[in-house]
Amino acid sequence: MDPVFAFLALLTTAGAVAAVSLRNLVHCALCLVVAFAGLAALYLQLNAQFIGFAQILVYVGAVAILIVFAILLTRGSEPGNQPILSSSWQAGLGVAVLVLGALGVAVASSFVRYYPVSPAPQPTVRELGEQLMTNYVLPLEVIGLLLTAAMIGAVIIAMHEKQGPR
Amino acid sequence: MTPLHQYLFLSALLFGVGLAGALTRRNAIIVLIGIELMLNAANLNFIAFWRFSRHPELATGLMFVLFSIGIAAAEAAVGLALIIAIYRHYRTANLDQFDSMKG
Amino acid sequence: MAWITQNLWLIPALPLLAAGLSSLAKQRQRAFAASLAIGSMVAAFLLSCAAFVTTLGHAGTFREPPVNFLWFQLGETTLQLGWVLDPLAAVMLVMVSFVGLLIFIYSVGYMAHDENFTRFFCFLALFAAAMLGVVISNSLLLLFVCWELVGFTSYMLIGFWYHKPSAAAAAKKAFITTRIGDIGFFLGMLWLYSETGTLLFYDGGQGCLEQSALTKLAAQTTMLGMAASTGISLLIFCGAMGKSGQVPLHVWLPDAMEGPTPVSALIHAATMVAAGVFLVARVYPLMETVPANATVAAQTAETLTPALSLSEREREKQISASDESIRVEPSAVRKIADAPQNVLSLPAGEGRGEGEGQEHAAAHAVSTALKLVTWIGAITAAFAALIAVAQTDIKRILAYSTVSQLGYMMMGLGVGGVAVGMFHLITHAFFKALLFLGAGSVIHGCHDEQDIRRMGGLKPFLPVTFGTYAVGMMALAGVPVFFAGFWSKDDILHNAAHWPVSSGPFWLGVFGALLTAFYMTRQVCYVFFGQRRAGILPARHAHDERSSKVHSSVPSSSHPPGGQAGGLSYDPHESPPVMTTPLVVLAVFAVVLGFFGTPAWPWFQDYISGHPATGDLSKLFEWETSSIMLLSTIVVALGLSAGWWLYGRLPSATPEDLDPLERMRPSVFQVLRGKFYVDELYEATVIRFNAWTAWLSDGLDRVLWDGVVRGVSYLVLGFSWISRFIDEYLVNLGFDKGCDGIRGGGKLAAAWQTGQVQPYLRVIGLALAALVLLLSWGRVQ
Amino acid sequence: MLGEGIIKGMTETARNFFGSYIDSDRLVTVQYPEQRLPLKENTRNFPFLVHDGDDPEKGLRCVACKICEKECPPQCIFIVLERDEKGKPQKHPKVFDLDISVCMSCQICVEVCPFDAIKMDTEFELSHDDRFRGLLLDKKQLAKPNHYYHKIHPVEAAEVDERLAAEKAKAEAKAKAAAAPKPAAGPAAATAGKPAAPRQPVPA
Amino acid sequence: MQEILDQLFVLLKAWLVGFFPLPWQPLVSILISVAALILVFALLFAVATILERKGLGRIQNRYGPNRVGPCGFFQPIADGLKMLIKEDIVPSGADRVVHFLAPIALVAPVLLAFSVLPYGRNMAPIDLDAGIVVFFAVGAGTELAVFMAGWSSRNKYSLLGAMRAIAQMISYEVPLILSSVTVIMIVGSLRPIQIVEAQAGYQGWLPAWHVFTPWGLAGFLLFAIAATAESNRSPFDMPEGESEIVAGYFVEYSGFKFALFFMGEYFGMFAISGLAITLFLGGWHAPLPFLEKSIPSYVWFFVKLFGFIAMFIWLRGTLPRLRVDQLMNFAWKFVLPMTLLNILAAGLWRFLPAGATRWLVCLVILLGAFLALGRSMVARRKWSPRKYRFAE
Repeated sequence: MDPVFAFLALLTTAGAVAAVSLRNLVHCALCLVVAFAGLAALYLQLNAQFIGFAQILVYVGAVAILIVFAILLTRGSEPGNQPILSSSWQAGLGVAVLVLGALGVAVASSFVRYYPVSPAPQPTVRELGEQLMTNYVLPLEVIGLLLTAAMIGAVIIAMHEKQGPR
Repeated sequence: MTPLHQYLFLSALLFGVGLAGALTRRNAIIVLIGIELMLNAANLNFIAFWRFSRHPELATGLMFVLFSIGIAAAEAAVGLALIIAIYRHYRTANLDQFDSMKG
Repeated sequence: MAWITQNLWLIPALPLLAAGLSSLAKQRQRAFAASLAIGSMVAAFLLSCAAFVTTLGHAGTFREPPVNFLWFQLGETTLQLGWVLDPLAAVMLVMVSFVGLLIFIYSVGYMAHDENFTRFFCFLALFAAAMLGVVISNSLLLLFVCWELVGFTSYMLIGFWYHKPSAAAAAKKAFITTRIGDIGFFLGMLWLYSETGTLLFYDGGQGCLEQSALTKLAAQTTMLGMAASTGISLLIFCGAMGKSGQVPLHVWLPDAMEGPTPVSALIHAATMVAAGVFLVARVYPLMETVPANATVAAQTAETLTPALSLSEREREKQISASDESIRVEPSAVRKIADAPQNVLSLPAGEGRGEGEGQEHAAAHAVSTALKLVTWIGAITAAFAALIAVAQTDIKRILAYSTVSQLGYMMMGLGVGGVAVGMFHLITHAFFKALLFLGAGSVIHGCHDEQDIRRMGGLKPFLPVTFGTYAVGMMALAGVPVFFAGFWSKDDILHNAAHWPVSSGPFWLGVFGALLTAFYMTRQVCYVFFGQRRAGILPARHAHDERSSKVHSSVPSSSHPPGGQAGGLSYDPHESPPVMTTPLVVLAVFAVVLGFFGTPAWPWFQDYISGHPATGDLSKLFEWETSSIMLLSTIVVALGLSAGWWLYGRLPSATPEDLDPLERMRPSVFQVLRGKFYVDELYEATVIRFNAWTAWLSDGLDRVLWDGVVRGVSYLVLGFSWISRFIDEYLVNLGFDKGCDGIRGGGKLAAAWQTGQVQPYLRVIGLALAALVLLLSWGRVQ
Repeated sequence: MLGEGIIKGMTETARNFFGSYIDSDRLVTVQYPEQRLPLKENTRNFPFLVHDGDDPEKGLRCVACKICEKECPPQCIFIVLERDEKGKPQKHPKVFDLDISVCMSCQICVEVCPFDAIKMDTEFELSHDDRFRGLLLDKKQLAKPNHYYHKIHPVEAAEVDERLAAEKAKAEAKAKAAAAPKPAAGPAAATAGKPAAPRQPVPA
Repeated sequence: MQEILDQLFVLLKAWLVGFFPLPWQPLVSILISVAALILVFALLFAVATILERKGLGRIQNRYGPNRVGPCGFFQPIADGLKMLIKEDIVPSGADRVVHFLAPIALVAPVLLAFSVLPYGRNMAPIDLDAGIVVFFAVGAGTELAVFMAGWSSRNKYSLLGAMRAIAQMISYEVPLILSSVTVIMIVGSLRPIQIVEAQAGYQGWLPAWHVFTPWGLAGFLLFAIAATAESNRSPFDMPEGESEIVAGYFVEYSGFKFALFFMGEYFGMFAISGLAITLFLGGWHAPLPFLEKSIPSYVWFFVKLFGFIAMFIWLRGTLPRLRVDQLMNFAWKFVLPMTLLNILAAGLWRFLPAGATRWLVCLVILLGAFLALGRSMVARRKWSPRKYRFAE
């Protein structure tokens, strides 16, 4: 196994596991950032430069911050020593293991194990941009609309409701 | 060069971890984190398949991931806003207590 | 065609524009509104002068070709509007715009303290626009529209101080009373339209006042043997009666004096009330049309049946005649109708000039409508003059005098034709406006006192007002030779004396002239002579005319309390120049105008009727003319001296003093003071009948229609009872079982529905695992 | 317009920047160890002990009366009276310590001292690397000669000297009177006392 | 000779790398570049601090530090030594791990950002196709570091400071990126080297820099404003706000960790100035044609960088600190609309024929927008003379 890949896989997995298992929510969020960064590095390994940096820009720069803010905003009124796992966590874990097993079996039994390694593609940002502006222009527009709608929706949902005259 | 199936295993592992987090934790934010992890696992799959595809110049996988990242950002924003709104209502982020849709 | 004829619409349009603009002005932009209104009036006046000059110097029947245009078209029905410039319109234009302009200027001073100054000028300008529109219109419809606009603005202006209940009531009264007349007008208009298919007056031979239409109308007989033309004329005259305050619709005019004095002067003396006279003058050809069967009917026993049969027969004849030549010639009509030559001649053809030659022919030719006009006018003239004798309110006296003079005008129209009536209209407009404005000045000077019993001795205080007022009074009374009223009234009397139908109107007129001289003398004596009776009664604000009493405190500061103990003592003061200047100008005209219509030089009459102006001093001394003049001089002298004898000689000392007439004949005086109880009569008859009808229809609505509706609803209720029974006991029992079963199943299913996220997510995960396993297993196989 | 104020302010600061190089008057900073501002007449920092003459041990004006020790609000003065072999108190402090890390420069000790022995110093460069010992001044460190006092507070010192001289003269006259033969005591005292009385400074 | 001088460092690196065996060479090349970057920018940091202190002093009619070394120029060394020696205090309630990681997480991304800037001809440490994206991506990482520092200190001031800093940085990241989008649009590339090359050449005496176009000038000014806010420099230094929240997110840091924060802030300033130079000011190109060959390219880059530093110092010496609401209003109601309009202007510039027309159109759009929006920012309040209720 490639040592770089092994390191990154380990980092990512460790970050992911820590992100869902730590007690302190902020630590969870920070570990999630580690996992995201590891994924971005994996993308770079896979020659997807632009996607890798976009991953950092969006996930580390925006989503992680959002999560952190949400954590800070939803903290405080709960007692400290509650169990961190939900009431039916055994069943949930069982299902998760089942899904993992199923996916593992599926990958292991598939022909991709014997898939040839093709020469590394070198997609330039320009090519991506041209694709976006030609073949994918409709999805691009739709996603722009979606982002706008989501932003407005998020603002409205999270906005404080007007109190009556005090 | 790392073969494809290793990426796929890693992706499956990440997906499993994310799913486990989403299914076992009480805190809504951690559930959201788990969902983000699953989404990223899928993204990794796409990138890996693109890298090993016969026509990488078509950039299909890249495009898909690009849009997926955009949607994930929207999803995170709306999801967190919902969590905050719900928190403001129930004064808790504990998923076990959100059951007003109980049949 | 002259430029001014093409653009005659500008004359009303300019004040209209001013009204529109000043309605947008803020309340405090007083100078803007006033200057806009006055500026537009100046422009309108200049344009009117231009129009007037255009009509001068034409011999014969002069009329600029009217400017007509299509308003709208409904299927084959077309409605045309237009305007026309003829001497009648021109002289009215000049009069209205000039008097209006003077009154506008006067209002600047009079209304200076009113907070709604801007609104006032907006209304004034709108009124002027509507009135000018009435004058120029060449379509009965356009005339009617402007006519109603005039009525509306009059309503707004009378009720200008709407916070005073009396003003609001007066406005309402004026509006409703004139509407009653307008219904007649409207019906007449519809009738005219249905008969002739056009409402244009002049349309190159196609108009409703032109020969073809008139012939058609005259030939048509309706109920009671009247010709259509007679019916239409009478209906239209109803409108004129309402607007001009003829008996029995005169009641609104005195009450309308609740409005500001310039309004009284402008609307209820000079212009609006003259609109009725103008209307009659305008449709004069229609009015004087003698029905085709009139002479026959007069000759026969005046029974209905022969007249009807005769008329039918003759119409057939006429139709056959018109078949031969589509355009009916006057001669043919004359032959058929056996009518005098001038029956269908144009209104301008009438006048004093043709009195001698065709006298006996005219005796047969006086139409029913004109007879009615004459009689109504004469009765009104005498009746209103009688009431005026006993009134005490300065403006109310003038109002009744106006009614009386309007009666003269109507009588003049009836007996003498357009020129006679119009001449009196013009002179009256000037001197009555003068009198009203003078009264306004007096009121203004006396701090809103309107009761003549509380005035007295104002001559030294109000010199200009007194001088001009005296001129106006003498003009109204008809003091010989130097005053306009004398000549115009004399003209009417002259014509009345030669009226072939009856001499009643003449004597009524003479009686009215006597009374006019009498009550005007009485008023002047009360107001200007004698000793001051003001300020003796503290409660003198019974007639609280001004809304914002800005200057009520001013005299107390500028004039320290004088000798009169206990009372509010103040000195009456002369009005500012902006108010007196119009008075002087009007006074000049009140004198000068008369000389344009003397028997010796009947320029005005000639101008209206289109004759070349002739001057013949000898006419003045013909017995025919001079006898009437002498008579009226005697009458006026009698009235004046009686007035002076009763009021000037021994002026009453206090406001409580009884009127000398009252001392002599208390009962008669009470009747006169009570205005012959016409208002009370209406109260007891018309209004009570109206209330009773309303009560009746209310009861019908409640009992009859409500009963039907309720019955239907009870029926529906009964049906619903039955259907409910079926629903509850037959249908529902069957469903209840089924519903219970479904509910049980739903409960079972709902157990899966925990409402929490994670169980759902678990199910999705399970499904995913199953799917993946299924797919990969299938592939492995 | 937006940004006008910024431009105005930037020109102002730029003028300051370049002006400070051109016009040295703009720079008001005193380069302290090299340049010093002259101290004001009334400057005071911590007390010191005045001694007359050159010997700090002998000329010390302090008589160890301990008034200042009692009056000192933060109690930063510590005095031990000197005694000779027989235990007889000498009018001299054996120990006079003053802790300037405690002293609050209130000058009460100066006010109460009847002997004008303790005065306020202007010395302020007292930093020391030993935070306990270094700031505890003993008699030797505190004693400063009278001419030093004259140097730092010339007007005040002159007044004090005058007063002391007057008192001394008065005391001498008294002593002389006492030492003179008894019969002459009355008139002598009267003659000595009379001219001495107006010379006494009026206590403020 | 001039050629050699220009490529001096490139040749030096090649020569050094040549000593190593071939498989090691990429790694060695990277290491040399990294070492050079850290060295140069650490030195620049030292110079910048002393320059700033002296410059601020002069602006306030003071001398500034003038004791250590000639004219006080060894002051940074003394400061550095002091920082190294000082005790490292960690609050007892702090989250120790995060508290320790925060300064590292702050400095590391900024150093990464340095790696994509071209410092001279052939002198970009990494030639990336998506270089500008990399810059912004790693720039986004600093926000997290700020949060870590603020949150882990368990101090209300530091948490507030961190929140302010994050809000401010996120708000100004949008106009920052949008104003650089104009350049990317016009050049058609995200490669910094290509962007610099697009600005080569002269029109007469005027270099073909983007700043000499209407959209470029507007973009540059907007970029500069956003950069000032992004690097938390005065007048946008609310996150520090000594008068309100003591020192913001690094209240609880002392010693070398504090120095790292300090350094990170300066490095951020250098990096963003470098990006501004790359995007708008022609990178390493000389301002005048005859200087292009005679003076090495990297000199020009650093001259411009010093110009930027001087500008930052000047601004800091002039402008007072804004309020938080003013800052946010300014970002969302002025800078953001202006950048959007600027993109429009740049698009028009691209498609209109060259000549006076496009100058006029772009200028009208931008000036109109500036006047309208600026009016709305300025004419918000009219202060009337103060009225006293009781004193009068």
